[in-house]
Amino acid sequence: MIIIITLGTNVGTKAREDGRAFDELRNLKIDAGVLERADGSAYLEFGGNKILVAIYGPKESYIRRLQRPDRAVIRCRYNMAPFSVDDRKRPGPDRRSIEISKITAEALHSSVILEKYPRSMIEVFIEVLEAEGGTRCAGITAASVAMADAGIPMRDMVVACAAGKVNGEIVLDLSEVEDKDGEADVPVAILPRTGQITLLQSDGNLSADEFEKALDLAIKGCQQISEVQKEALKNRYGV
Amino acid sequence: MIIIITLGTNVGTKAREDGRAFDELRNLKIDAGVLERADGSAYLEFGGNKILVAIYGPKESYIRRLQRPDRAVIRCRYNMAPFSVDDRKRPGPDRRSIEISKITAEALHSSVILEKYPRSMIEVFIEVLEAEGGTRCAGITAASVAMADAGIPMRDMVVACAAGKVNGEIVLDLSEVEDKDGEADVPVAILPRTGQITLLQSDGNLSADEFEKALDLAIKGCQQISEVQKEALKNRYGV
Amino acid sequence: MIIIITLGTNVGTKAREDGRAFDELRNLKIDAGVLERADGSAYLEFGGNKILVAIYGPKESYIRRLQRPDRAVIRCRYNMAPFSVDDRKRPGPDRRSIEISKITAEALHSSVILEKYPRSMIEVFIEVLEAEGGTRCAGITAASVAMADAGIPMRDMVVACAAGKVNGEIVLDLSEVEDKDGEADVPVAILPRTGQITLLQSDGNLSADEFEKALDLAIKGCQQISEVQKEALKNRYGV
Amino acid sequence: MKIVPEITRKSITNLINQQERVDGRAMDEFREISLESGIISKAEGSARVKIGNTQIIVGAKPQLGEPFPDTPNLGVLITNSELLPMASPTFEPGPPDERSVELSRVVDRCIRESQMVDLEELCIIPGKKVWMIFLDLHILDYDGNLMDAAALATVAALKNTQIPNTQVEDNEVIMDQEEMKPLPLKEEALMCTFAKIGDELVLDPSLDEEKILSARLSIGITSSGKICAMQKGGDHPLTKEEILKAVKIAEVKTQDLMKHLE
Amino acid sequence: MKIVPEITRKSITNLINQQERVDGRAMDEFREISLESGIISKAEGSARVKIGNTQIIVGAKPQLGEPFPDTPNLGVLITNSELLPMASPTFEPGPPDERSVELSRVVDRCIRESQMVDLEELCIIPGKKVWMIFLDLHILDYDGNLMDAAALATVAALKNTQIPNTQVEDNEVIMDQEEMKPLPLKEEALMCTFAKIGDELVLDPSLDEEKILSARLSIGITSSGKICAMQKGGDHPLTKEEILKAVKIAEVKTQDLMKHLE
Amino acid sequence: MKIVPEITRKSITNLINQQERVDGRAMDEFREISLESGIISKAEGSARVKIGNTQIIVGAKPQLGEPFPDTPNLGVLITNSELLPMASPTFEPGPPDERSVELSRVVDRCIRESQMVDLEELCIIPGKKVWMIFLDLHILDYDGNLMDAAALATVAALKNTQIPNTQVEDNEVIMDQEEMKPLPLKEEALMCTFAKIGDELVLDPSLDEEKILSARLSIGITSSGKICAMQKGGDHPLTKEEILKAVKIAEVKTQDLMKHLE
Repeated sequence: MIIIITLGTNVGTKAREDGRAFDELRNLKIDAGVLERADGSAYLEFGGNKILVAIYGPKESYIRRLQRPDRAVIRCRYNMAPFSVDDRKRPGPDRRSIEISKITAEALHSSVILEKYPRSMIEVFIEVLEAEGGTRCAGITAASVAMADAGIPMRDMVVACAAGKVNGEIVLDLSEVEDKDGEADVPVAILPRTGQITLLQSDGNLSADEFEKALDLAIKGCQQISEVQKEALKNRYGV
Repeated sequence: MIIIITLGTNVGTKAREDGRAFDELRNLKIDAGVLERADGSAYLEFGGNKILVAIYGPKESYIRRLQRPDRAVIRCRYNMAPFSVDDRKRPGPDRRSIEISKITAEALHSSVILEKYPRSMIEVFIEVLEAEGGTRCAGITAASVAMADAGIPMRDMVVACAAGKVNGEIVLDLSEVEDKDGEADVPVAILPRTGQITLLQSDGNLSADEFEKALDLAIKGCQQISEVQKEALKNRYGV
Repeated sequence: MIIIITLGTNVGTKAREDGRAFDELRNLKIDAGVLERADGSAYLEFGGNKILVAIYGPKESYIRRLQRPDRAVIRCRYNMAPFSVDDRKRPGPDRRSIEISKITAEALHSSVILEKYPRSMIEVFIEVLEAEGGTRCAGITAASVAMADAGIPMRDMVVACAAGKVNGEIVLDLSEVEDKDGEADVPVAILPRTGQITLLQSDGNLSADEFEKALDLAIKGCQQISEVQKEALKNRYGV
Repeated sequence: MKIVPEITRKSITNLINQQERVDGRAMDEFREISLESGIISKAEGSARVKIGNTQIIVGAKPQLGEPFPDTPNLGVLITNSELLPMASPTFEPGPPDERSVELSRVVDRCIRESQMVDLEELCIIPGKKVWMIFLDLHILDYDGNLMDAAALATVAALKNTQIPNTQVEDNEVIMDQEEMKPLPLKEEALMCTFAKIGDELVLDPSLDEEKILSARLSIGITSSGKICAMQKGGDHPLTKEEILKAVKIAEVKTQDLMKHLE
Repeated sequence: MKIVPEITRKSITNLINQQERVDGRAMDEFREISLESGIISKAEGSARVKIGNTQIIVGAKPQLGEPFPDTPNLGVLITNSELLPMASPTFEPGPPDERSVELSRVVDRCIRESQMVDLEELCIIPGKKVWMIFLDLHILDYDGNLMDAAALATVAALKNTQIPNTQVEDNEVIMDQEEMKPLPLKEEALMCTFAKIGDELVLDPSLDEEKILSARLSIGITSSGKICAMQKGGDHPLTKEEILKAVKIAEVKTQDLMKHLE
Repeated sequence: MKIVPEITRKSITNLINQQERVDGRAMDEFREISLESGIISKAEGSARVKIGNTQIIVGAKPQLGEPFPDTPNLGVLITNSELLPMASPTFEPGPPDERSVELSRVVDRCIRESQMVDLEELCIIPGKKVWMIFLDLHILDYDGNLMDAAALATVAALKNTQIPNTQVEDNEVIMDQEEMKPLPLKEEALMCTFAKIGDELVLDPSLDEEKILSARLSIGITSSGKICAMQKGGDHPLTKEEILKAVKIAEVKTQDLMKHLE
């Protein structure tokens, strides 16, 4: 493998494998309204990640024990295509996807005006078509756009991004290689209007200071991505 | 293995492994009403195949989403006994049996006067006790007899038989060896009164002419088997 | 492995591996009311066995097809912890635990005044935390204490104990080693007030005389254990 | 769940309390039994048993496999039963339920503890290769007393089973499918099942009797008269006297049953 | 279950009986088709196909494995399809249901029987190591006629598939991920699906047409014009004449479809 | 789903907004904690932890196995949790649900990222044989805050774990069950969990508090003070300030918790 050393914009930071600055996001593209059958949908490419999200609902909850008398519930299914990773993934949920589905639903919860739809259900299907590090954040970002595309009333559009520690440096938006070889990964989702945090994980070893730095950096990344989300909806609806 | 070359009736055809003429069926025997608990049943031996079918219903559909307001539905479960094949088959449905169950239910559908039983369900259980090529057709043939034995009103009695291509020849009713070594297999089910086709598959390589020839041959086979079905009911009910 | 030959009380019997007399139980300890959330609970140590039982109910039966219009039903789940045996046991039910769950529910049935709770359900959860021979009997014994702790009205407290044949002798309460190397094992549960038998199995080779002897010995063992059950409730409730 | 009209329950019970049964049998009488062996050509062993209208086919299939780590010198028996939905409106497709598991485990214990199959003879390379005998109990029609029918069919299938000759060369097993030999068998064992109804025990309960029994007792007895398996079922108790009485009857009846195996 | 308002059913049927379709297509006309290959970098082969709004991605991934015992010299194809719940409100998460199983099995037979993939070339060490090609059909948007879209996407993905070069040294397989070669392919085969509605057959049924069809017929045809797969579906019969007519149309239309592969 | 009467919700919340808790604890105070190690003789490592009425047993069992292909020199940790139905009326039998999966995955990350277990020392033959340590978290009584109880019990079980000595001769592993040695451990790490209720964060939420929390934050900290794991839960957000405040408290409280391990 050849390590590409790019100088260019990397002012004041150690080189990252793909030449990005410490606070630089990978290329990002979001399209809203890409599926026919779903009530809302979005397609996102983020570095090597390719993610498709469909929303169904609000509709009557067919799982009675999940019904809430005063609001809708969000059900999420994060799924990786068998061909999305180097070694074929067996179809069906595994422990990782079950956990991500849970925290994704929680991350989206406070952004949606669920009280408008008592006893109903909103289903979020996240398909990772190709994975290259950071799929859970990319899934959340795309899910918000799909939710808006479905016309579901929202307080804000949740947006997610990770920061982490790689080669001793706190950097934004870890690629697959950085995630694997790095020291820590901190995925964060926020409500951009208030800056409140709706998803937070940390995996790896960080001092309290490093953690705070990573958290700040991730929040900045979220704010940049938030603009791309809005752009996607503008492109679709001309709003 | 010794190949038995019989001359006898094989006029004008290449010899088949078991000495049959190209348009000759294997030995066939059908008995109706062989089980106590089922509402209808039939037992069939066809060459080395041994097949038992039970019918339950029409009865209230316990699977609500399968209910139809204007008619009964047919549910079929085709199952091979673990000891029915050379290498023990693991119990439970596999992909092959799921597909056969689906197309068997579809093959039987138009023969039964389902409109008489709205919201209800007819269950067809096909057990392959021993398999020697052609079990899906044999199962359909036996299922029709069992359906009649259950006293369910029918427009006609569906009957099934395969034809195929073996050693370059179009032949009727492939045995297990012929199915395995042959070039193509075409299972067909018909409504004998009208000649209409309710099941059709083709597996292997055939020219359009060969396909038509195989289809014609299978239909002829079906008509012969239809007589044995009627005989079975006559033996049981003296009609 | 060193075989410890104890003489002491083994009057008139061949030595058992752990030095017990032929009619001697292992050390037994029962505590009632050990869990917070369950409606009733008990913890039992019997030789090397450590067993925890929880009771939930009587409560509305959520499985409609198990409802009985005139009484409650008992559902039992016997489960071994993965770490309870030498080679880690995979989590989840296996055939052995399914059978034991069934006969445990049957063994408890006639002791409980089920008619008081039509359409409802009593759930018995038996967790084997450590297993050293005789867990099914120990589970039943503990379950009765937990049932009493739950305040469920009972006719009697079922108690269970095994006898068996080891080295040609009929002995009481087989340890794990005796069960494995022995000739036969006869688990028995009784209603101590009437001496009636609610669970009986026999596994191994016994003459009719040996079987009767084993049955008598097991019943005697049950009666001794019954006293410890009562003691446990007295310790808990001062009755 | 099995709900029986109260009037049926009463009439059957009253008859039995007068030592009579609905179908005219004696308290300790089996229904008509038929047994055919070798009915499935593709199975190395097979048998069909009918007791009354209850009908079971058992197929035996040997397969090369590894022994269990704790018994490196013994072949393996694996008993599986399928309560086919065709056999009863109360049987459902899917993984074996507790009735099915109990049936196969009790039959398995009866066979295993009687030491009928010489498992040592089924070892080919100790610790590495042994014969595994898969016994599949296929329940086709359920009209009561599966246990005794299953045990009889299983033993008949085992007696009918052929396994290929094997030779070991350079740690490789050479299997000769042309030269088959019978499974090495020792004792035989069969089961007798009793139902307690009213104050009586009846042998070989029919479906109607099973539905109203208060307790069930199945007893496995070997050809040399040893008790090799026992299983009580049912929600209600038995007395010690009832159990010992059932053992006595089973000792006699098992020898009768064994005639079907000849 | 798919319930269609009677009025929709009637209007579609009436149109078709007059040789017209709701979307203006001819009886034997496909909707717009688009095909992109190589869209998933991590898959050794991939393609996305849209037929109308129906959208499918197929990924192909080779993996070293063991051959089946009865074909020791052949590589292995494994076809799996996921009717993703995102694709339709009627698709549910969980193990493949009968629709999904039928879809992947029919596509698998079409590929297999056309002998498109040279399975012998996929054998590395006979009886020990072969390439297994996993074909995963990911259904993203369901607007009718999955069968033809799936076959087209699968063939395109296979044509796009690269496998690593392998060498065998001392019975060990050395795989060179740097040096990839295309999958060894021979013939091609695609499928055409017809729906019987009213008295007519229509090609490439849309979702609304599928919901009211009385019978369905899918026909797989190779580049050399052989029929390699056929599958009737639906609850109602077809006549022999209808089947032969469909074969004739499919022979022509398959050659048109093949242009998308170039 | 957890429905709490509005009045309970309000009374707990009001108290907490006044810096008080129903059970009289301080905002940053754990309930009573007890820990016993080595309670299961058949497990090579075990511990029981009670925090308040929450009760968990963790058993550790080593087993020989193969390493993951991408880490051929490392042993394997496998963490599994069972939310036993005995522990709560809301826990159901069956495969682990999302709560159970989250619990075991977060505890696993805390242990793994702290590099507590020296996985290199668990490698026996690189690429072939390593120790796999199965950690089974058995939840017996659920009265809130499973996370911290599970982490504490898991670390205690690991500290209590013995593995057999192994030697490699001719590529065969010889295991000496008589000579056991402690698991090679480095750092320790434990978790502190906070619930946001009203406007406040409370440490170690009881069940009643968990039922009404708006957000949850679990923080894993090593003996050397590093943050090794973090997991937010709950449907509502946290502010950055709340998170940093929780980290500060956790840094102190973890060191207190570690005393239970001595």
